[in-house]
Amino acid sequence: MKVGNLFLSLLAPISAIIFSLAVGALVLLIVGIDPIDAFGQMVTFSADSTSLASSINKAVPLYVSAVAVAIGFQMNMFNIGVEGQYLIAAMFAGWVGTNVVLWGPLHITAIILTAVVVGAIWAGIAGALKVTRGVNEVISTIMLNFIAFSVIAYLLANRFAVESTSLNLSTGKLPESGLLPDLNFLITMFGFAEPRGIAIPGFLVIAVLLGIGYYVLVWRTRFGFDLRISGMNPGSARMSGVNPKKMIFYTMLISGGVAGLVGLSTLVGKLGAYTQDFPRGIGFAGIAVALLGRNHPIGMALGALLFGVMDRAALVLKLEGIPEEIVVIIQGVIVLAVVVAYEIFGRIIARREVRAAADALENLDTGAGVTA
Amino acid sequence: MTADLHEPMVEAKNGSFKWSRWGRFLAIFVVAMIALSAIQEVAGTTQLTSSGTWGAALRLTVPILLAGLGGLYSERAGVVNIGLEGMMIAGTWFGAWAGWQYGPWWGVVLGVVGGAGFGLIHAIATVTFGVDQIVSGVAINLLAAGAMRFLSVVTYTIGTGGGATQSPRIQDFIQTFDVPLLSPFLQSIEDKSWFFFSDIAGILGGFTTTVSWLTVIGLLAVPVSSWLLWRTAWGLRLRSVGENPWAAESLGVPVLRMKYWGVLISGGLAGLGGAYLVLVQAGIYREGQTGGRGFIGLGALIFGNWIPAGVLAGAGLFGYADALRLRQATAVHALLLLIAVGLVAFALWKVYKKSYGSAGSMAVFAILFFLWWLTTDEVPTEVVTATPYIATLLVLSLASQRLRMPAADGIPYRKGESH
Amino acid sequence: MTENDRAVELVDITKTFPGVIANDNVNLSVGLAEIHAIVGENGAGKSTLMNMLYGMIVPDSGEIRVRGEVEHFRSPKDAIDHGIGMVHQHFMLADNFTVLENIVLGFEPRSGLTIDFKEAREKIIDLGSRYGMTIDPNTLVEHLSVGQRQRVEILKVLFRGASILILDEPTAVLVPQEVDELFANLKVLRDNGVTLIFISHKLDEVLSVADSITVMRGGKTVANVLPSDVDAGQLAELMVGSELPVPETTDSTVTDTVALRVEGITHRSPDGRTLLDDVSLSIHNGEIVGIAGVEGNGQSELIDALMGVIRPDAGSVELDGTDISQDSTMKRHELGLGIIPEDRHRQGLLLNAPLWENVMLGHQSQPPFVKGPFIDMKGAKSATEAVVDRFDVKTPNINVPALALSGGNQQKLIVGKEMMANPNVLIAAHPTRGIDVGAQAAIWDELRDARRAGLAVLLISADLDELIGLSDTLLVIFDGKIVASLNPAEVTPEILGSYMTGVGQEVAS
Amino acid sequence: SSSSDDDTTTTAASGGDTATTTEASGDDTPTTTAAAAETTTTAAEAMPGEGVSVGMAFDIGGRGDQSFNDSAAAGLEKAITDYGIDTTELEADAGGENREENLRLLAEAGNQLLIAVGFAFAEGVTNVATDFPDTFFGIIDDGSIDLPNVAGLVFAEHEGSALVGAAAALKSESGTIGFIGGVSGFGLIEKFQAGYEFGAQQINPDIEILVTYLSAAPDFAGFNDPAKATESALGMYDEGADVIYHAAGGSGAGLFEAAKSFSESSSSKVWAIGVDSDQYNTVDPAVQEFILTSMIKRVDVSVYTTITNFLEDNKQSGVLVFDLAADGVGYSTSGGFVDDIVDQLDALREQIVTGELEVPTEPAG
Ligand SMILES: Nc1ncnc2c1ncn2[C@@H]1O[C@H](COP(=O)(O)OP(=O)(O)OP(=O)(O)O)[C@@H](O)[C@H]1O
Ligand SMILES: Nc1ncnc2c1ncn2[C@@H]1O[C@H](COP(=O)(O)OP(=O)(O)OP(=O)(O)O)[C@@H](O)[C@H]1O
Ligand SMILES: [Mg+2]
Ligand SMILES: [Mg+2]
Repeated sequence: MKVGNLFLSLLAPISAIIFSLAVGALVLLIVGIDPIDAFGQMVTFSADSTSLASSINKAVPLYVSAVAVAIGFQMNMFNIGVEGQYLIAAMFAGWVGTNVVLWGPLHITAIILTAVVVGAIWAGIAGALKVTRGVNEVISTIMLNFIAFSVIAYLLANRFAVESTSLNLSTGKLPESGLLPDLNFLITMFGFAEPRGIAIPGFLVIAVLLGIGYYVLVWRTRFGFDLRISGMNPGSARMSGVNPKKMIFYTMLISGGVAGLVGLSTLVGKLGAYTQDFPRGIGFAGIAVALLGRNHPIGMALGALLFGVMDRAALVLKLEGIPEEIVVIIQGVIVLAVVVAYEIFGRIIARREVRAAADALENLDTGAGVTA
Repeated sequence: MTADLHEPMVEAKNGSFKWSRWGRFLAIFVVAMIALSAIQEVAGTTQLTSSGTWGAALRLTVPILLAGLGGLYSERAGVVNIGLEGMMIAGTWFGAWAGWQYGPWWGVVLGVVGGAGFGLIHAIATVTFGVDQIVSGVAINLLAAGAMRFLSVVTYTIGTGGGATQSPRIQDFIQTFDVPLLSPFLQSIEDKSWFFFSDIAGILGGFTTTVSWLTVIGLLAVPVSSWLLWRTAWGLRLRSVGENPWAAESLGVPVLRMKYWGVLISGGLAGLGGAYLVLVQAGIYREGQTGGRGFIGLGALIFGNWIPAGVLAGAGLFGYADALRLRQATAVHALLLLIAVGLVAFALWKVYKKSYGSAGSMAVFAILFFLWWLTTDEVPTEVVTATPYIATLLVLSLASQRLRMPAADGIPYRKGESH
Repeated sequence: MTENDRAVELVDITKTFPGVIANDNVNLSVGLAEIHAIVGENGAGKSTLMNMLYGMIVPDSGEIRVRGEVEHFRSPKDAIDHGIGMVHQHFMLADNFTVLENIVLGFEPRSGLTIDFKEAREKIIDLGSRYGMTIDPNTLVEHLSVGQRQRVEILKVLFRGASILILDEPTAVLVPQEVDELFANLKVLRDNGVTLIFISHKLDEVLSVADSITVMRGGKTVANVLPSDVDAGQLAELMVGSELPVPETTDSTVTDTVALRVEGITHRSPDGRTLLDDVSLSIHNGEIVGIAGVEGNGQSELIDALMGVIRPDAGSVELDGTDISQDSTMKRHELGLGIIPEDRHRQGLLLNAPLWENVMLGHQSQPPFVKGPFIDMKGAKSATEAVVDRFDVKTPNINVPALALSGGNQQKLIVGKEMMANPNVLIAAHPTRGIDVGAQAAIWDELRDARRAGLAVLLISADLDELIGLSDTLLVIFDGKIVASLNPAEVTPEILGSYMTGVGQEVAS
Repeated sequence: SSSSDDDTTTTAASGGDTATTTEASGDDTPTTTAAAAETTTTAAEAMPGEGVSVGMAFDIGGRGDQSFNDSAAAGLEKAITDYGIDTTELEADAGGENREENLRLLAEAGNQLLIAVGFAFAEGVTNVATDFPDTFFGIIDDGSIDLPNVAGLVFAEHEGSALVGAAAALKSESGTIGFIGGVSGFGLIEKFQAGYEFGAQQINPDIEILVTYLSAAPDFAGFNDPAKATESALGMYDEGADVIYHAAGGSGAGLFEAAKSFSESSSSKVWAIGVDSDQYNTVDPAVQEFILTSMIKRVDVSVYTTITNFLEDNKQSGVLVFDLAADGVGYSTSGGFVDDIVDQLDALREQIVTGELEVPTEPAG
């Protein structure tokens, strides 16, 4: 029974991915490109240590973003504002990192804390508005995203950017103590070639810890229980003694705090500064990954990696003269297909559970004479 | 809030035409106009009421309005649509492509079809499969952007004057017209620079000079939507599905079909908004052209309390603020004074309503805005670009208790499974 | 009787849901212009049967005949087209619509392209005055009382010119006076040639108004009788297959210690309406205090105020002598205040969560459910096993989601987890609502046992028999005020009803 | 010099003008020949670039953006025709996250010369150039990299803008002109504005200049929102401006539409000034007549020059400034609308080239 359901749950994302690849193949066929060749190129290309490192590099921020979104999902809240939260957090973290120099580990800690706090504050605005004024968080976080862009624009140009001949406005470069070392030994120790030019980010460790922390917090602590039940049924949660307003606010704070970390793998990794062209769009992609992984820490890790691999593999398409936008289409379709698939399989599972319970009852009834 | 909570125009109450209501509107309008004229005098600009500003405001309003109305149909049918931005993007691309190939009116048609196409996807996901509506909307925004880029790569190849990120120029625009007699007459009054009268002439002039037919269509969508949704059987059924689909189902209303209608029309209107951008203003498709207008439309929808006239008010506010800053960045500065005066008026009203607490906070804000106006010469671009978003947040936080969204908005519905 | 005088015939109807045979070869025959009652326990399949007649559900097999013709309804629209209308167990109204909009929906009179509001209004007013159900068509439904809403539901059906009217438990939410009014209306309708099918659990009602009665049990029709041929006892036996259990308190166990004291609680809604007006009461250990009242007269607010879910504008709550007015809901749970909430789906359960998490609800701050900040899964699961065992919750195991349980078993789970937590004071709101007779009796036994052991209970119920039978003291709440304190041994449902509707004059003691 | 498309190239090619190299690299070579070699070879000879592979990494938008990327592509195309080089192209994805990866792929693929189109590549070029010391890099619009194998190709946009500013002032009858910037806040577009204002004031010190930016970085929507440019331009024309210069990338199309519709509805002709490429030649014929001139930023020249230098084994690192003197910037004469003021413009050009006038890079005030 259990195994059957697990199988069904896995079948959902797998069938969605297959469906999306089929859609992608169809689109390629229509414009006269051999999809087998295209996908084959992608596969071959992604199978080396550089591609692996690159994929992980892309996956780490996606994963963190997905966790931030998932925390909101756990209590039926949509933090669409991860995008704004991580950008503004990364900017402040970059600024603090160059202006406040502390002893080694303290320095990096200060940077990370800054990002967490700024992300939490920005999300906290939406939380506070929801709690005190009943403002729907979807709309307020969308608005806060745009406002964040303006704030970043103003602060970066007028306050935070260092003098430079480059047009790419940037906070100062973080000193060595503000950076995390790479983890390429993870690849080389197995005898594979050192990835070229791209490293497995040291932030991976923090991402893994984050995933574990997320799991423990949500499923193993009373706080997580309160959080989940507030999402499942606010009325029951409230009657049981949980203050849903507080939970909403805390959830937004935590989600925002995690969102603040999204940009850090880039900030304290390779880039070492917050620049005008700091990677965008990870907040929105994080929503997709959270959906793909069903808010489960391992599911999301796989989802993030899948997106990371696809992004990396897309590079080869252009080299081969194939429009790489096909990858974006496939990703979009995956997201839609996966939620549809979960919905369908979810219903099948629920129906099976109810029936199983009913069957079991029948056995009970006919079995021992259990009566009131 | 500008709009009533419940559209009470179900009927004109037993023939007693609502003079009192119109009289009140008129009085408020005149007072507001005089205040506006006075503020302009003090701030030393004429842009607040010039026909140019109002014409631009109109054009900048319409795409937001159409997106907002799109959201209206969908949400009135109980389906949240944050995929409006993606549907609008589809509208820009298809509008441009068909406009380029077959002429502007075909652009309009295909823009609508393109938007509705993504509406269809949203409907299939949310209505048929019961997928979370926000999730589907987010996915549609991602998908639409990628798909349009792909289409551009495939169609606007080198040599057409377009490319991966833009279309060739659309040869013909949607035609524009001046209202005969009225337009020149208003122009002449506006040119006289009379206090108050020229201001009114300017505003009216904006509505009567070089007006695109598509603008007319966009504006007509407001009363037509009111009529459709509140006067016809179809509209009643559509709204019933957003209020209580189980009740609707029990009365034989085809709930799923009505939801499909709502979401399809939603996509179509958002697509029309996209086509408008291309065929009235820009003359070209450009990647990223929608620039968040779909989201602002969503803001306008909430601002407008899910009522067509309210959506117009919300979209108009954003359009006006944008027009002002685009045409004369310095004029935005005068807006600070306008806001201060508006807040004072609101505070007085609150005092009259004996709500001293909010009157007090309004007064504080009024003073802050006044000081801001007094101590600065211009408003930073960054602040100005954020204005519509800040405005939406402010309205939501000040008025969210008074907003009433359709009761079953966002709640998945499955046939035969009552709550 | 000839074939022709049959308004509705349902022949060998079968319908199964996953795991349940809701209707098992059911037969039903309803004559023209008669009031036909269908009685049966919860879950007997009454609603399911009616939903099939109304086209909401398609039967797996069997035949539906309307006025002698075989029909295949695919949707309510088909049924409506054949003159069938239904008033559902749960009202089907859009709150933000006017009465008029609710009534015309789906059957809009048109003039040109628009709805002919004038004609609709006239027709509604006309129907209302003809059947004594006047109502202003322009009011928003959200402003209507329960009785008025029901009128709207009936008008909705009449507006469509229905000649066959199904009413699913129309009296469940009404007070006795309203019930009388409704029955008077039904008789007028019948005399005008309308066929009425109505579902009820309340046998007295059925006997007083029905022309013919069909009894269902366990998805089957077990009897078709005339009211003149049976009495309530016989009918009850047909329904449950055995003697109907009666709630009944044995000797008083009331002690002198006050367990819960409520002093002058007043609460207003944001728009200024008074929801609770100076409510005071006290409950001793070993006492059950019942609160009678029509739904919506402040019961929910009283519960919320006691539980700390809302903060009343004035008044205090004392538990075992300590003032808990400022304590959080969680703290009140910890201090031994238990709650069986009014609406188990909205306030008592997590339908998608496993049973053991449901049992944690309300106790998640205390052992055996937690160890420090962490959840103690082992402790929680063994506590759940204990509840399931002792309260005979029928479930395959404790990891199934709550939605897999039947309503009665869900309720037993809730009652069980609250009782097992050994509260000092239990607020029991509708503890047996919507559950079948067997489970009902079991819960009553548990309450009585706990009372004997010294538990103080505040019992809030819509079931007057339950209130009268279990309570040591009976209070009546009307319009947010306690308007009467009665001795359950002396009171009748009729007297109670008059206080509940504000007609009774006795001042609260 | 008059600068229709062909003209400028030949001028640059034959004139042997020099691009000044700043001392940033600390290299010994202060000057560089920015001109294309006179290798417009006859078909019989072997092409000098055969076997040489050049990679180009476009920024977001890539080929077909009718702007910056296209201009770079044009330089590459010309080099292919003239030298027969092999080329590989990649473009950044929509989020701009894979710039460095693209560069690295191109480097790994064995390209000897890599050209990165846009300042956003700075970080990537720095990293990849360090890892591939034997590969030579050119990066457009960035002068911040100090590596022996990187050439920063920067432009004196302010100088070119000064010329079109002067043209605007000369052509303006109302004494009011306008400037529409795409995105404020990162310094580049302000350079255009500063030069434009300076040039206009050289002609008419009292001239009124209206300025609007469509968005502020990092919101780059202002480069892609023609509708806003249209409204902004109409506002300026209403205010009496009769010439408007845009530095707003893809939004510029909106300016041209505004010029057309305003001219048609008010029956007094107003002008628009294009940017980056000779927009007279790339826009639709319907709006050509409103394009007074364009400030040309010869990204194509910079690309072509870099390739030429490379083939001549003249790998100049450091910053190569493509200024007026080097014909790296200029103005266009297509359409013939500025024929009557060419003399005045050339005089101004002369003053700037000789250093007599120094054009500011930041707007006054
Ligand atoms: N949609 C459904 N899915 C699964 N089971 C259902 C569904 N509807 C009803 N049932 C089950 O069918 C049986 C009959 O239910 P029904 O609602 O017809 O009972 P009822 O006689 O109307 O009871 P009540 O007196 O509580 O209204 C019950 O066991 C119920 O749980
Ligand atoms: N006057 C009208 N205004 C708006 N929509 C209408 C109008 N008349 C019909 N429709 C819509 O057109 C569709 C088909 O119309 P038709 O009149 O056949 O509906 P119907 O379902 O048969 O309604 P009825 O049962 O009231 O006759 C329906 O969706 C209906 O809501
Ligand atoms: Mg039932
Ligand atoms: Mg029932």
